[in-house]
Amino acid sequence: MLQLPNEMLLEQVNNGLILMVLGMGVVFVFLTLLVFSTKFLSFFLRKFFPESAKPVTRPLSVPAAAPSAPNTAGAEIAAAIAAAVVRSKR
Amino acid sequence: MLQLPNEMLLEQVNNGLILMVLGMGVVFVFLTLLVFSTKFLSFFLRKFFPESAKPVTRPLSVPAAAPSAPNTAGAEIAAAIAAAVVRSKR
Amino acid sequence: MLQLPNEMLLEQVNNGLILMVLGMGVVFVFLTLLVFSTKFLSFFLRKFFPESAKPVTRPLSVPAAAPSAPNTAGAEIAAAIAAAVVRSKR
Amino acid sequence: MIGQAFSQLWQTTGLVGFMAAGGLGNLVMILVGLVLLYLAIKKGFEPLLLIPIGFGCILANIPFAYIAGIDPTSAAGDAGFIKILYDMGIKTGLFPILIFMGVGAMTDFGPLIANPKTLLLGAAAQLGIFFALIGALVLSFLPGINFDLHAAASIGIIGGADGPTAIYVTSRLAPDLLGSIAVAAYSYMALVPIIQPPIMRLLTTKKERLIKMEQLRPVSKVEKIFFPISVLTICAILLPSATPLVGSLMFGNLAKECGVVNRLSDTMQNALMNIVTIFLGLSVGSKMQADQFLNFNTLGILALGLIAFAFGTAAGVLIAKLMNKLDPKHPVNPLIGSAGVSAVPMAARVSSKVGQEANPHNFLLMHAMGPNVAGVLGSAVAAGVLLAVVPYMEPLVNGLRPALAVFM
Amino acid sequence: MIGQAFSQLWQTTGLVGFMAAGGLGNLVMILVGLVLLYLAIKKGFEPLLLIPIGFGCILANIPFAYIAGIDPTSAAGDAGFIKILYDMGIKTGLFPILIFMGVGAMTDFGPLIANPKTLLLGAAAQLGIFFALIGALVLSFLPGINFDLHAAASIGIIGGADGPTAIYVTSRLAPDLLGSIAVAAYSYMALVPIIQPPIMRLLTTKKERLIKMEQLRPVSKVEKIFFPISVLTICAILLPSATPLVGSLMFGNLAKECGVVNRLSDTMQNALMNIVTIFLGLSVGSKMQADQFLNFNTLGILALGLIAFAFGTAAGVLIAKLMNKLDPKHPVNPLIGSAGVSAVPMAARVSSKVGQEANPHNFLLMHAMGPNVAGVLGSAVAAGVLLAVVPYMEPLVNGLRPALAVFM
Amino acid sequence: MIGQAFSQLWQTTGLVGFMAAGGLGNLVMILVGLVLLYLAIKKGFEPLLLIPIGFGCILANIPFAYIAGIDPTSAAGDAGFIKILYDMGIKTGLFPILIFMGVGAMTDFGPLIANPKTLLLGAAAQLGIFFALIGALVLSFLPGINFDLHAAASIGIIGGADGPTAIYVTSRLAPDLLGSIAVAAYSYMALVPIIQPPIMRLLTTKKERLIKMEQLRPVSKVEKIFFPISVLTICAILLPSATPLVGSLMFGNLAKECGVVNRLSDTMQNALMNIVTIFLGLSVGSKMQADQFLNFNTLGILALGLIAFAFGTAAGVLIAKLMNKLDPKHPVNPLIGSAGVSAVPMAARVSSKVGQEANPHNFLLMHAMGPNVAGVLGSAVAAGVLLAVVPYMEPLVNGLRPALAVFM
Ligand code: NA
Ligand code: NA
Ligand code: NA
Repeated sequence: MLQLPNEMLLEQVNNGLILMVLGMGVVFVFLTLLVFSTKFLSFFLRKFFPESAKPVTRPLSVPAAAPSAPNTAGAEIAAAIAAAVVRSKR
Repeated sequence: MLQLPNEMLLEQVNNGLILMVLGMGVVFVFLTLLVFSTKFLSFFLRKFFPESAKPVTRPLSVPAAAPSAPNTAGAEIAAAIAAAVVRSKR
Repeated sequence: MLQLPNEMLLEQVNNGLILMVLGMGVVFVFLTLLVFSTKFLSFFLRKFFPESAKPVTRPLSVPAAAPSAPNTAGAEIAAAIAAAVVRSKR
Repeated sequence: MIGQAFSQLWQTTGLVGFMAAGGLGNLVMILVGLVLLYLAIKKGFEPLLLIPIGFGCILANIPFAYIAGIDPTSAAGDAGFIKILYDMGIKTGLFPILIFMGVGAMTDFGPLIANPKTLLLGAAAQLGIFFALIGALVLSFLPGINFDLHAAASIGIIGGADGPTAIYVTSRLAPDLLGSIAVAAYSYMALVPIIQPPIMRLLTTKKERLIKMEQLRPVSKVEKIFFPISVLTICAILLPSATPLVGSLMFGNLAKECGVVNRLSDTMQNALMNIVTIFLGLSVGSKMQADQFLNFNTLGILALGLIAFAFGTAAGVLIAKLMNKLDPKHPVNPLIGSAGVSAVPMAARVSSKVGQEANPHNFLLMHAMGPNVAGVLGSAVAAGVLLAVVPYMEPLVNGLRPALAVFM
Repeated sequence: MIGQAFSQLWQTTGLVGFMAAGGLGNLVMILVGLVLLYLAIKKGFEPLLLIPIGFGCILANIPFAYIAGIDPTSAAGDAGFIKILYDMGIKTGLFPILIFMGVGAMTDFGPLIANPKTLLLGAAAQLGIFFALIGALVLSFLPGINFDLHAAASIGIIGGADGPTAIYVTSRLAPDLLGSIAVAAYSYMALVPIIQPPIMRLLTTKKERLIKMEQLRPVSKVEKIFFPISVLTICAILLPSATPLVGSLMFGNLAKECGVVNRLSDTMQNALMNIVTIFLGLSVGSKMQADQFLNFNTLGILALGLIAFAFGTAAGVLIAKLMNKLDPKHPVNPLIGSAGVSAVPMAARVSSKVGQEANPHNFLLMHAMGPNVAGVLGSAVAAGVLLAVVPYMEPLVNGLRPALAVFM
Repeated sequence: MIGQAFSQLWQTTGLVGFMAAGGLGNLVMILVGLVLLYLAIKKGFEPLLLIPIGFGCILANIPFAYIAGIDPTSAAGDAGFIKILYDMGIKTGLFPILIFMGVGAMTDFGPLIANPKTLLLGAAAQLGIFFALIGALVLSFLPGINFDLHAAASIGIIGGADGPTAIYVTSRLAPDLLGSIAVAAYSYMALVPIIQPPIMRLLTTKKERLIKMEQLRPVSKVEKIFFPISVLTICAILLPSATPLVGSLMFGNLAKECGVVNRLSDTMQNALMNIVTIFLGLSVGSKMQADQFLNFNTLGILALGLIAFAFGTAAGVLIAKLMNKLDPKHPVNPLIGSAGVSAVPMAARVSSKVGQEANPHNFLLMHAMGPNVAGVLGSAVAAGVLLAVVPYMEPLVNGLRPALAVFM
């Protein structure tokens, strides 16, 4: 396998640095905007729909009810079983 | 957007009227045939398979067991839950 | 429909006989190898993983737990119901 | 360098996209998608379909995302995921057929078998389809509205009050109108409890609304098994063009009623149906693109859809009254006639509810299920006629169809 | 005008279609489809497959509906929905592979691991495959019947008594015969309780039928995990052409036995398998088109399928007797030999039932499950040989294959 | 004749195949596949993905089986079943999108809504992506390793610790590396409990690890319904290239939270997700072909993946410490910062476990779920930037990209 000439590799690293600045910049701008929009939305919704602000999740008291994503078997299966049991008991 | 000339539009309306006559005609012929075939079939089957004429559906007494189609959430979900519960209780 | 000339048909039968010899030969070689590999594997695994040799299947005592394949309705449905019930009881 | 890259990124933001030509239309369509989500979630309008449709509409209208199209900047011509789903199941007609299989596996034709003459109520209610069809052609005299026969037939089918049938016919005859027609169909189905009662009350007397019907006889299993086969037989003999729809409906129903393949009928009703519903909804929603949706044609479609529902309802009620004239010994409560428009099971519930307003002890629900499922068959038959005749009729206008493209 | 349109509609009715050339054949095939539905529903013959196959056959034979073909009158070349399913999963071989995954996830190889020598019974029973293959070639001497090597190999595989294997091989070697071969395979599997017992009784003595076998030892989880891997290893070394079938079977089995991906193995056995079964059945049934089904070849296939089952059964029983001669210390009840034909779990149940006729306290079911699942492996291996050698062998006949088309 | 046929069969055995050129590589890859199965089954490493991937790797490397390619000996150009699956869902990008829908339907954004500033932890942890990206470009100075910008971006995304995102990006930018990148991503996700704790302990003081956080406030249903819509809105405005990923995630989440389409969200989480997981795993595994996997690039990818995880973890922890400096009134336990890498819910559990080492009564799990799901969003956003900028950036290098092919 041949090797790329060094100036091209440097050019690539340069591009990589640009990507890092741009990428982390956008990630932070995006998620910061999301922080504010979420705060605003929560404020707004709790003000205008106070009746619906009944606790849907009781996070700390039910630590087992952790969200789960596809990259874990245990949690998913547990959740699935839990859901099945709940369903079957209705 | 240009406008179609009136004679073409009239031609189209004419075609539409033909479609209505044909369409309603076929719908009525089809469903009328089905009325007779269903009556005949029921007569025939109840005569020759009287043993199997045990009540499978008790329509009026179980009004909740309404058939459901995909264009309604409530009924389907209710049916699904009912089915799940029945299954889980077996 | 025309008929193939006899010499071709004979040629085909000849090919068929070759296929039979080859085919049954390979089937027997394959499954005989599998007999030995399974015996060896069982011997090896039971020697080195004796702790895991707890009875997972109790074949004769549970004759109803027959494996099932897609070409039978009854067994599958029974299995599915059994599984559903087991699940719902957990 | 970083400036160039930043400018490249900036050029593809939605901010720039919404400002560009057509961007405002996209913004409006995203709002329409949000309204659909609101109606589905808050008002309970057919949420199983309107949530995927609304979300598909939003995704399809995001500039530079090409979720429902082909990315023009990619060398490989990458198609967005909703375009892949659309090509897989709407263009080919596969998704509505699979939905119909599931509907068949969910439908109980028992009330229809017990009282077959209610089939005629389901026939009459199809009049709405053809009124709307002619209405569309008449509306085309207005400037700014142009519907050819293909479009008018697709609009008419809204009056079938049956989602998969409407989508199947439209995908075959006028795919450009898919978004507005599907939205109209599902919206009016959801609005059945509002649209139908005034018409029903207007056309019936208090005495008629009080009619008690004889209790339905029990229907045997063997009758239920033979029914789908006899429907398919008649359809094959009379109207092959309706057999894809009717055949898949009857396949699902036979799988349900025969009792020996419950695992298949369960799958048709659940896993398969849900998967297809998700894919179909997103795909249909993606056809709500600004340039095809934001025009007078869409307003026309919405108006005609309402006409279709109203006339279908009226025709069902009136024919029930006629049947009472002809056969006064076995009276039919005309309120169940309105259920003939389909919109299963909503329309049957409306019949029952209006009936109970007159007499709280009069249970019409099961009686109304007969015309209700008959309406599904009736719309499929009407669809078959349209699919068979319209493509042949259009070129009759002196080979006009290619020329029409200029005006549309 | 209305006359023209009415005549257009009339020209496409099934009435006209059934009268036209080929229409009678369609009618006969629809009756065949109805017979399949009858056998499935009333007689319980493999309903999970025969109901979709029968319905697919009916739909494919409706004139002018083009449900399993391309509509010649549509400008866009619209394909019917069963044709779409066929192209998606049968032409590509995907559906039988996915079914095999589900079968693997349902199969317990425990009895086989506990008593590996029963694998040889599953090997012997494949003789039926090759007997039927040669029988097909010999039958071709009769006028009106012509099977080339591809066709004969596909016919032979009926003797494998395993639906997905038969469909996979036939879709690769002789897709034209798919309908009749699949129907023969599933019908004879359903008929196993009628075909096998007389042969089993004929070839065994009362004393042999009374043989009690030692109780099977328990099999550990780790043995069950290693088994699919060792089967795949041997298959990869000896016969790569069988690895699509054997590999998907073993993937499903590993998913089941490893115990850590139960949600995947559940899906393989249920949602995925049911969806594929519906699609596969309809697609296979759609190959029962009059012009390809109503000929002497089909009669030949039905006769040869019976021969295949009978000889496979006999070979399984006889080799069991031979094993008893060679190893009298660990006697094998020869009745379990017949289970080597596959037809899981029907054939194993037949072994058990015939055994209990001789001694009601002799439980052979679990012993018969060994050769039964071995038969699945054996047929997959035989299929691999056919797939590897037949395409290469045919051109050996002096480049004859293209010419053969003339005669077929 | 029989000799010829036998020799034909012999020429296609795996024995011959493994001896031929490239056969040894296949053998090694099969062993790698077996190691993956071992890790998945015995060690519990992400079995839902690694079992299909490992099995796909084995099947794809069987000589002459062409399960993940096109059979060169077949006249019709038959494609193997894994190739069909790959073309259907990986090449098109459909499978990772559908998985993301299911993930959305499983994810509870409640903890994030209750404490939105934890979103910043999920932002910081994406630093690992860009460190690994630059690392890949720097590594290319070594002889034997060559990564262009497309490859480097795909490698970087391993640091996103999110399988579907990694597969989606790699399938779009560098499909040749799909096997090694997917394996690295899932392996390191499984190794999170080993990789993260030392880094977390190194960067925090005992006192910091003891920080107790305020209990999360309850979050209302309406907030949960509006959240996915607001995320999608911001994404559409700022970064349309991320909307396929973010949009499908939010569609699934809305289906879950709205509460009116539970049958759809159940299907997204179960039947549909499981089917797609099986197909995706086999397809991804099939890209582990010897000639593309057995080289120094793969070693480089494995090393860089580790770097990505380590730096992401560190960045998450450090920014949490910074936040405590800036806003000391609402202290954040820096241990939850590491959960920002995604790897849901493994990384959140690690935070909780390390926290309980310091104080067994300090329950961090729910607090860590906030940054954990924020990490999923963060990686999708980073992926959007890469997808938008990289294809445009490469040709900037003097139209170099075509020439690069010579060196790769
Ligand atoms: Na209707
Ligand atoms: Na077999
Ligand atoms: Na991440």
